[in-house]
Amino acid sequence: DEVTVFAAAAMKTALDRIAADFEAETGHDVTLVLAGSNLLARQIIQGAPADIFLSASAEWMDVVEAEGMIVPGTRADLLGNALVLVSGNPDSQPVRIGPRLDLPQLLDGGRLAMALVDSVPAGQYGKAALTSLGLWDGVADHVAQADNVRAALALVSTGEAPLGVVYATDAAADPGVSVMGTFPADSHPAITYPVALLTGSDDPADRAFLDALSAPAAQQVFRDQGFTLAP
Amino acid sequence: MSLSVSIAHSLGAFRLDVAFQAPPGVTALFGPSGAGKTTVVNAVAGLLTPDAGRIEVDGTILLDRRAGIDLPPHRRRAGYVFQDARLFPHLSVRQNLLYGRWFGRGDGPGLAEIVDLLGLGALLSRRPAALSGGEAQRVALGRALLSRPRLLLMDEPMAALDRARRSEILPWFERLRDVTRIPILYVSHSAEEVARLATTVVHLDRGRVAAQNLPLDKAPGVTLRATLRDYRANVAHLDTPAGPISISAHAPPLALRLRIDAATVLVALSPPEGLLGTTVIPAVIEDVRNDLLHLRAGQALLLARRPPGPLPATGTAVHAVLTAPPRILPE
Amino acid sequence: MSLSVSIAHSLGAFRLDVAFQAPPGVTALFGPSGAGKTTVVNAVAGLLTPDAGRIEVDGTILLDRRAGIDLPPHRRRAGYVFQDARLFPHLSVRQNLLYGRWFGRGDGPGLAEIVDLLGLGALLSRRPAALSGGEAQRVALGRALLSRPRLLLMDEPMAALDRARRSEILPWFERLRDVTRIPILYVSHSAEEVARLATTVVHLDRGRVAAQNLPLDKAPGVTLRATLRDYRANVAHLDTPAGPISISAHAPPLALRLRIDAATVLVALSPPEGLLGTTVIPAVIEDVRNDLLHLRAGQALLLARRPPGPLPATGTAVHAVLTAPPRILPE
Amino acid sequence: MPPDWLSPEEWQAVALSLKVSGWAVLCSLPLGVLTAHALARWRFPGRQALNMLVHLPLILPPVVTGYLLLLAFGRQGAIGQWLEPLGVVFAFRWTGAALAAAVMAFPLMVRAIRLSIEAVDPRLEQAAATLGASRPWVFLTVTLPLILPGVLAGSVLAFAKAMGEFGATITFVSNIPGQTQTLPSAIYTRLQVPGAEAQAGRLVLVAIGVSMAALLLSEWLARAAARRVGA
Amino acid sequence: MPPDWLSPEEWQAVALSLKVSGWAVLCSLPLGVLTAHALARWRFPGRQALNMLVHLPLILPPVVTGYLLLLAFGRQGAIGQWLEPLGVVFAFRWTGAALAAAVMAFPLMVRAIRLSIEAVDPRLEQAAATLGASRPWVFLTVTLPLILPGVLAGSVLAFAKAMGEFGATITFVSNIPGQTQTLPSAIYTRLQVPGAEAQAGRLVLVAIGVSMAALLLSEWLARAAARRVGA
Ligand SMILES: Nc1ncnc2c1ncn2[C@@H]1O[C@H](COP(=O)(O)OP(=O)(O)OP(=O)(O)O)[C@@H](O)[C@H]1O
Ligand SMILES: Nc1ncnc2c1ncn2[C@@H]1O[C@H](COP(=O)(O)OP(=O)(O)OP(=O)(O)O)[C@@H](O)[C@H]1O
Ligand code: MOO
Ligand SMILES: [Mg+2]
Ligand SMILES: [Mg+2]
Repeated sequence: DEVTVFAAAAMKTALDRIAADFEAETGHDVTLVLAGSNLLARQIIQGAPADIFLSASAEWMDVVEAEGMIVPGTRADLLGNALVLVSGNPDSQPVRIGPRLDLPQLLDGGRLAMALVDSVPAGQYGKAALTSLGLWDGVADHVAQADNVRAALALVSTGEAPLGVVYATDAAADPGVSVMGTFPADSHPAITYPVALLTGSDDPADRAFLDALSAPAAQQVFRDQGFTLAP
Repeated sequence: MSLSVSIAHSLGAFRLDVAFQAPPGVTALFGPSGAGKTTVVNAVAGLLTPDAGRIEVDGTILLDRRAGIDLPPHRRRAGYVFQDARLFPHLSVRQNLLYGRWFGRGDGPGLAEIVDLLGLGALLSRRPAALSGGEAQRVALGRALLSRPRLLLMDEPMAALDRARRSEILPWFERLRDVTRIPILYVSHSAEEVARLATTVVHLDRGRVAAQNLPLDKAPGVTLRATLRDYRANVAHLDTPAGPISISAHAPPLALRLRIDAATVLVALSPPEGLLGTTVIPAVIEDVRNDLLHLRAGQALLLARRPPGPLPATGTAVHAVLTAPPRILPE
Repeated sequence: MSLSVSIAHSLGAFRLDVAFQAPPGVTALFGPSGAGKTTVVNAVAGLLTPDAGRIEVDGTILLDRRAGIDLPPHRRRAGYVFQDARLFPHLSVRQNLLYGRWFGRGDGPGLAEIVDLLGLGALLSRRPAALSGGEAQRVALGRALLSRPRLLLMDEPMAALDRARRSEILPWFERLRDVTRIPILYVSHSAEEVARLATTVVHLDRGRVAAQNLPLDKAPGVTLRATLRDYRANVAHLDTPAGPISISAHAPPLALRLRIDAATVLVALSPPEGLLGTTVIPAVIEDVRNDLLHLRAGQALLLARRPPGPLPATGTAVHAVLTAPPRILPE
Repeated sequence: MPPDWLSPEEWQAVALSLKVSGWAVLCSLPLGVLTAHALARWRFPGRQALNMLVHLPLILPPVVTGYLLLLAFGRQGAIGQWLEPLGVVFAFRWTGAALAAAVMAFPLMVRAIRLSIEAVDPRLEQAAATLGASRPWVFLTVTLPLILPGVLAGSVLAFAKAMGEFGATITFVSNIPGQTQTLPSAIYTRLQVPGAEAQAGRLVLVAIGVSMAALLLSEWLARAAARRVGA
Repeated sequence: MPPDWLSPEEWQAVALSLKVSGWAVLCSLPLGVLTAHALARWRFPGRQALNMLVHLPLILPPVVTGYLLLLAFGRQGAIGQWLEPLGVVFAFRWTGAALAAAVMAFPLMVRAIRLSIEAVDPRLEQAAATLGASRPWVFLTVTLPLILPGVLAGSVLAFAKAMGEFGATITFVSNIPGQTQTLPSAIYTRLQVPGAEAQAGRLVLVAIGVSMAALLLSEWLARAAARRVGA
């Protein structure tokens, strides 16, 4: 049987592996459709042939749920993530991220790369964290907003921006940047990756893959990529 | 078949306002550069819709502004040879020639005949860009003829042709005129061409018809009506208001107008004798105007060029010597 | 100043291989459609690089394939009047006329003079699209003349002009030829134009020079050398190999060649008397060929058209009557 | 190029992009020629509105165009709901990708063709009319052959654009491997996860190669057409 | 249109887009004309390579173009590092947005101009040469005036594309309100969050309005130029 998974693009590496294992085990076919969560959510609402939605933001899962397109009781927070401060300079010293962090001095006139702070989840979390730490006002004018985390990361790894705020998972995978510190988990709303089965997709294969996503083997793959497991 | 044109049109400061009838045969549009000849021809072809007027060919109304009739060009069946050749650059000479055939009906000359007449044999597979100016114009001529039009429009079709080619094509036009009897509107600057071809001459000047059916060319001369008295041994003996005139002809001429150019008339004080191939007509000097002698001969007036040197007084009896046979004009 | 051309070039199956010298004055390129006239002119202008050859104007080498010299068109200073007018559509008539001035050096006629000569006054602010065929050609003519060239190339410059305009412009060309002494290469189909203008005639046929400096036009006739014996009261008395001939002239003619067209020669058996404005020359019928009578007159040969009717035997003494004054050709 | 240079999924994306772009160009060409002719030669009310409509996909951010397509041609869309009973479905199908590519490429195609039409000497069309050709015949036998270089230029521009089109496509038909994952979507997906840049680079090379071939072919055809006219 | 119909930040985005697109077109126009002329009329080795290079931004997904721009013109980029000491900085500046827009619009501009050049009758250029005009003069006094409609068409196409360009711009210079946040970035941002569609719609209308004005202006200018030639 076919399982079509609409998933946030950043999860590609992990999902590729999990899907391959699942196919080998069950003989089902898994199709991974990867794009921005907002885009996928809108398409699901417009009738896209998706069985499972794995979103990088609770907000967009809420929208899908509000449209009544989620099989009740199947939504769960699958994963979590952490927010880190990265630098393009390999020799940069680790810092403690807290209210006393002198970000402007670290930036030294450069830009702080983030995802879009009002619309893309990673940016929203980052802004929330900086705000709660009282750092936002000091850097607001120096933020360069990319349209997604990867683009923000690219700004740092190409040396365009000295520092960036990105997910731990992305930072870990990019050899061009080094992590200077992790934002305290309580400085921003919990970063969650909700998953749900979509209405009209209630066949056994779909449920099997949904279950496989939270099976220990899959969890190990996610952990290898730097995700935390949802509480 | 005949063509009747009556149109008015404004182009910038230029005002065209002409009306004329073109009987079967060749109607020459004659006049100085900028007189409006091309504009008239365009209106007949339907490429220009005049501000007002009416155009009719042989009972078919092509245009009647008042009645709201304006036949599109492709339904007028007017074969048009343009002042510039306007060949289709993407088609070979052969395809250009046959273009009108895709749409044309009716009878007409065949490709082989036209190719032969216009000497296009070696050019058939060429593109227009590889033709000389005269070659291009000949192809344009052939293309129009092959489209089997019910009306031919020719805007200086032979200006780019050399004399040899012209004199080859002229007789063929004459035949076309006499055989097919489709009206031909012919713009030309060559008095010779017009004299030979035209049944009717419409003189245009600054957008008006200055004269119609008047002397054929700007070269001075007169036209006489003539009646055939006798035809023997290839010589036609004609009676004219100026007296009897004999001309050689391959067949008894049916046409009954003679054109005598002033340039072909000499004036002799005594009857000249032994002048081979001339016709001598007794006359009286009536006037000298514009370098021309006006001679009264019988009931007719003849014109001769003013000779250099002193002239006899008006009233002197002289002899008009026609140094070339008069041309026969179609009626 | 003079022009020397010697080029070979292939265009498809057409092979051009010509060499000629053009002395100061007007060199007419004469020949049937497709003979290669435009190709030669293009090569001189630099618009076409011939496969081989050499072109030189007055000591300046424009082209020498062997030496690798090929002056670009804009450095040849060859004023070119094209077979098609090729006016710049985005410029007004005035701007077209003055175009060459932006680059031209040297002296030459002024705008006012050219506008006047060519009757362009009313057209100056028009766009080329609003001109008639003849008007456009006149502007092209003016544009080339105003570019102050050291060499004029004219490809049928007057084909689109009416007779009146032509005869207005011709004398001006004559003056241009006589006054400026820049070489003019002149392509024309009009024997009359060529006869009047040309210093040298180069006959082209199928890509070769068929003849140079030979009789000026296809109209049969002869050319006689003449010497001025006397000039009085606007009449020039000339000695020619055919005997004395008098012609009227506004000034003592310097040129010493006379052109006598066969069409202007009548044959009389007895000396005609009282024929006003004619010249009578005693002659002997020598031959009848191609509808032409060959007449021996003094040491010269004259040609006359064969009159209709029976002819006297060859050897008969007759009188050649020149019905029009011979034309004076420039030497 | 060894076949395992790209994964089967990637080869699929290449093949799909070729199919999508090819059909997009082929199907929109007649409409493009007609529109260009109308804009160049006809005078009718609403001409400027049509002109605007044609240019719209150029002006709008591609995502907006994609979203509008989704709203119009989605299964629940204003037009889509009427087409679905007829068996014509665009949403989340390769046909939709072709539609998106065609729409995005349309302004380029129309402009190129329109410029060519405006350059055709109307006196040649007049000559054809006097020889008996009605308007459609004049167009077919004179105008069309003379604008061939422009039609070619328009087609190759449109093809190149279709090969590169991403924003509208992923928004309209999502990013379903084997069905709607075109070459640009595949490249995008690989750019979203760390470490896949090399893979993305390979796909970029393939994209360049394909379009280069199309470009060379069109130049060659245009030259052949010009030779036919010029000599 | 009341001034509070859009927020000040949005008005800024509109103004910035106009500035960016205007400069992008103005500055790339001379190079566009030159390139078009070279492609249309010159024969030189590497002509096809140049042709390909010009088309590249069309073929590549915009994100890739943006990334390549970053690598080339970034502060540490291959070209950027040489320009920085000269005071020419693109990164995070509106100039960078203009560069991205110019690059993305370049193929459209060049194609339109090239088609016009190819339609110019070379016999007119020959006539100019015989009247003493050297190659550059022929170009300036004959070719250029005759291709004005094509230059206009190319400019308006390029302007429209620049107004709509998003992917390459945000990747290259990111999204800094007031400095690099163009209209499409603003629209994109608003499409990322649920419920801001109305706001995005308003911005879309502004984008359409601006481009419509540009389009009408160009049509009017082209008609004026044609009138000059035609009558
Ligand atoms: N590209 C070409 N390929 C083959 N033949 C060509 C090409 N261009 C010209 N020709 C031939 O070259 C010959 C010379 O052409 P050219 O234009 O010089 O003639 P022309 O003497 O000026 O004739 P016209 O009086 O008709 O203008 C013609 O026979 C023509 O058919
Ligand atoms: N668009 C226009 N605006 C103003 N005047 C025009 C326009 N088009 C043509 N004319 C004028 O109309 C007159 C008639 O032009 P037309 O082409 O009919 O002349 P023609 O008799 O064919 O001359 P030619 O023998 O030189 O070809 C000319 O004086 C010309 O200047
Ligand atoms: O118009 Mo785009 O920027 O290729 O999706
Ligand atoms: Mg005319
Ligand atoms: Mg010629």
